[in-house]
Amino acid sequence: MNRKVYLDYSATTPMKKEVLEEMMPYFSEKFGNASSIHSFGREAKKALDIARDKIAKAIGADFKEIFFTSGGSEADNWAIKGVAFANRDKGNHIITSKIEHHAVLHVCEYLEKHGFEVTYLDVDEYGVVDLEQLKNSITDKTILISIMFVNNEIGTIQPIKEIAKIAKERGVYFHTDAVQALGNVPIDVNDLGVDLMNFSAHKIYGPKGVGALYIRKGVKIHPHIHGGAQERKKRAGTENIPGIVGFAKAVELAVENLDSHIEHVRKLRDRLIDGVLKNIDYVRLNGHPENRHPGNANFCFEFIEGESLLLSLDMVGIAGSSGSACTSGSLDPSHVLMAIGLSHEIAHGSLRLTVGDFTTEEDIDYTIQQLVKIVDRLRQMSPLYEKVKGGQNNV
Amino acid sequence: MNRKVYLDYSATTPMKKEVLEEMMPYFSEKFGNASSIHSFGREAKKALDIARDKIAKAIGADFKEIFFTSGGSEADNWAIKGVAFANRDKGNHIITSKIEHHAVLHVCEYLEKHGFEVTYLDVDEYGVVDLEQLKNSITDKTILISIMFVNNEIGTIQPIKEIAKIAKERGVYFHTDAVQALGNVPIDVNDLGVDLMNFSAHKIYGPKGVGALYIRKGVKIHPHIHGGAQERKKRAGTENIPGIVGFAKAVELAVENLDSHIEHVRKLRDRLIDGVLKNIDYVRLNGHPENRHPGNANFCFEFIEGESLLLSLDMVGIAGSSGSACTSGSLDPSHVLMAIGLSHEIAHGSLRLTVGDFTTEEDIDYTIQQLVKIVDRLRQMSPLYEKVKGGQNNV
Amino acid sequence: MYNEKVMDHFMNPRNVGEIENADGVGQVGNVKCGDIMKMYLKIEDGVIVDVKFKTFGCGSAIATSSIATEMIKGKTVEEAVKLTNKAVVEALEGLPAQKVHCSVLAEQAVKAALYDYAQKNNITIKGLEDFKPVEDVHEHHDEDDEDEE
Ligand SMILES: Cc1ncc(COP(=O)(O)O)c(C=O)c1O
Ligand SMILES: Cc1ncc(COP(=O)(O)O)c(C=O)c1O
Ligand code: FES
Ligand code: FES
Repeated sequence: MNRKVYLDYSATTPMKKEVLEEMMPYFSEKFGNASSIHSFGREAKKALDIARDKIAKAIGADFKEIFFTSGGSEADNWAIKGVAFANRDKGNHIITSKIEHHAVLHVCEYLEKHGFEVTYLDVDEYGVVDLEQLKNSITDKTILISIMFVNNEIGTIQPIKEIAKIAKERGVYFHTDAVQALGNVPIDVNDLGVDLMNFSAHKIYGPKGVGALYIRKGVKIHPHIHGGAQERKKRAGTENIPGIVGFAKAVELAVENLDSHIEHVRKLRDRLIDGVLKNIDYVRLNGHPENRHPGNANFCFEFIEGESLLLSLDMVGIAGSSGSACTSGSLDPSHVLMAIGLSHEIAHGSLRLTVGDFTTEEDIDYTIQQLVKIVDRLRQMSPLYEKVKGGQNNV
Repeated sequence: MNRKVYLDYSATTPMKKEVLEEMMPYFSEKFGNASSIHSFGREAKKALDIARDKIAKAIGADFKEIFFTSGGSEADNWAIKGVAFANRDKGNHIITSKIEHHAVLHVCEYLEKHGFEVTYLDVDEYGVVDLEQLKNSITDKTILISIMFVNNEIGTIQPIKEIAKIAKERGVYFHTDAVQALGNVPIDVNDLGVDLMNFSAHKIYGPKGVGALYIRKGVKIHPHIHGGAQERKKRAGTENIPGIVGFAKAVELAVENLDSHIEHVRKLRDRLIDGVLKNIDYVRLNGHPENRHPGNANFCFEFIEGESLLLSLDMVGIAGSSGSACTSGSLDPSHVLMAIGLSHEIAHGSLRLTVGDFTTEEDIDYTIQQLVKIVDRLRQMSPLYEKVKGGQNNV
Repeated sequence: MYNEKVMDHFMNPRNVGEIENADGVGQVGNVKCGDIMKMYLKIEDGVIVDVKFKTFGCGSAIATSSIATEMIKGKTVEEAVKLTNKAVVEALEGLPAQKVHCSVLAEQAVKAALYDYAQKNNITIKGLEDFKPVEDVHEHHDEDDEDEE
């Protein structure tokens, strides 16, 4: 069995050819340190400026509002810790949601140990935050709201514009983790009205180890890495020029091809969802039926457990995920699925399949066909399924 | 004038062919997320494990003691803040030196604002820390000593083993910034007896945006980036597999070729120093005469100013630096040159030329020849030189 | 993450199913991970002549159930009671650290089925005197949380 079907584009993506081509000159020829004043340095600085400019333009931001980081997690950490500590004199209250990425949740838990109070907003059955609860949670101690744009597990898109409006009215900074949004929904920081927004290159066919934080001009935030004067003295460290150049190219491609990308992945994703729901019983689609990441499908298959499902898929060459990649080492059921009200048992049978630019119709059909077989095999082994189907499933 | 001579290897290095070759498969084919359990993820995880193992072996550390970061600055920040906050209950005193990299000094200044006390040790005229002063500075509040291995401006090598012994005797953690040491001096963490040590890939012909922190087993340190379970839950973020693989290859090459590298750069560096001292008056070699980075030459040319010297060199294709690249935006004279006792005036005329694996004899001879002309030209313009040489230099 | 032997028992589990009118049935569950394991024993003259299992669980849970059934089949009740999770892990040639608890589930499922057999037949089995048929197995082995904040 040599067929390989990658359906884990929300975990990471292969780099596009055009991205690598753009990066190549910066490894060994134009290799200067962007802080050096000689020609090698200026060449690097120029590439850096162009990249920053491209990314700024792509999201309607100003050149000076884009700060490069080593990825999405670092940017989440910076945004939240940086704003929290810089505005400690104004208050110590932060509002976030129960379905954030761990790079937000674990930072909030850390801050709780350091004198901050955090409200974790509930979400409805589709994973949408409750705007009334948000409004009622804001106090005069609230300094930051952090709500993700697109959820990485169930794909649900939040009403970012509305949240930004509420935050603005109450004079509270608003950060949104847009790691899964970039390249999958249109983004304009001014139209949305957000104050901080972060991205990760490897989720949009760019290089791993690069990300960015958009910081609206005027936002009070602490520097993140102390040292050299890079990134306007807020994030020290020799700039990863090839990575940043590749990131900018990936953003450029993502924005240019946004419509065709969305159409492609949505069509295949819907084919997958239809095929699964039609051919398998006792399965539930998680996340919002319409307002969701165009490539995301998240199912719960009752009576079976996620890891054995993933392993079985892997044995036939299909790569999926149960929740986010970074928690796959953990035994707890997904905090996102718990937050939308699923029971432990059901949450355990979750499978995230995310479609991307290189996915084909054949990939989808093969996946549906294999899933039917695997789910059946695992259910035959399950003591839970037994109860439902009664004696008829005995061997 | 098309000749290009790069003599700024301490700022950054071009990536070696072998390094890029090693990285290539991980951009678009073996692109998995190392946290995913499917075959793409396992392939990435394997590459990550092998890389970690190579680097651990190269410095005599254990696999579990190597933590990847986005570079040298991040690792400095982590080491110092991480140990400081994790050991706050034991004490609030940190000892470092006046000639550390800004990624150490600015972190210490930050900590001073947050309840810590920092002693900045003096250095002698060669840039060596005073071990007696170190011993006398340790109190029962001291929790960390951070002294760099090899200075990035003047190349001086510190007595790391002696410092480690003192730290150990007094039960204080010892961190050393080894960014300039790796690949230029032999390193064995157990022989040296250090507790924390950090590196940066782009200084040793590896990729930009990757580094590592060695943390001896048992050292109490806070996690640095909260989020996913990567890097033993201490440094979240999807791992930069191509970068880490390239870093490991660069380390492997550096360790394998250590002797020939040292011989090559030392020979050329000495030729440069001899040529400059023989052909130019009123010039001073900074740093330790013997115990120094094999590729480092750092001069002060009296009566002229560093930036005009650099610009003039750049006009003839020679890339040098005045101090560290990341402070080139600054107007202050180098803190390192001030610490070794130079006057403002003299410190201002500093030039760092660092030789690397791709430097040739012709590069050196060309540089000496150009330097003679440039120094002469600038001195002819200098009112300070005028005074020394009397009327004979007037136009 | 799993070795070949584990994957073999996961993909081709031995003795899956149920036994009608089993002489002993045991079901255990693990609260932390939510996995459930059910064992059926056919016992003649104190010897386990047949064994089947059903498991709702991870790859390791399925593999440990499978190998555990192989290890006790044909054994006497007294021998089967001595099955330890350690022996199960060894038979599988190792499990990842965070998955060792799954083997505890297998040991407990066997014991629960034997306990059920003892109850039904009003006998006591040496080594099972203190056994409590709990549905929740708590044992957990977390790898390296040494010095977390
Ligand atoms: C001694 C020393 N420490 C730290 C750094 C920072 O490393 P990086 O540029 O990888 O952040 C450098 C170089 O810039 C250095 O020379
Ligand atoms: C929503 C979200 N935020 C943050 C991250 C972290 O990004 P990175 O892996 O680049 O650190 C991810 C992906 O892992 C994500 O999906
Ligand atoms: S006169 Fe140019 S830096 Fe001061
Ligand atoms: S994870 Fe709990 S039984 Fe395997």
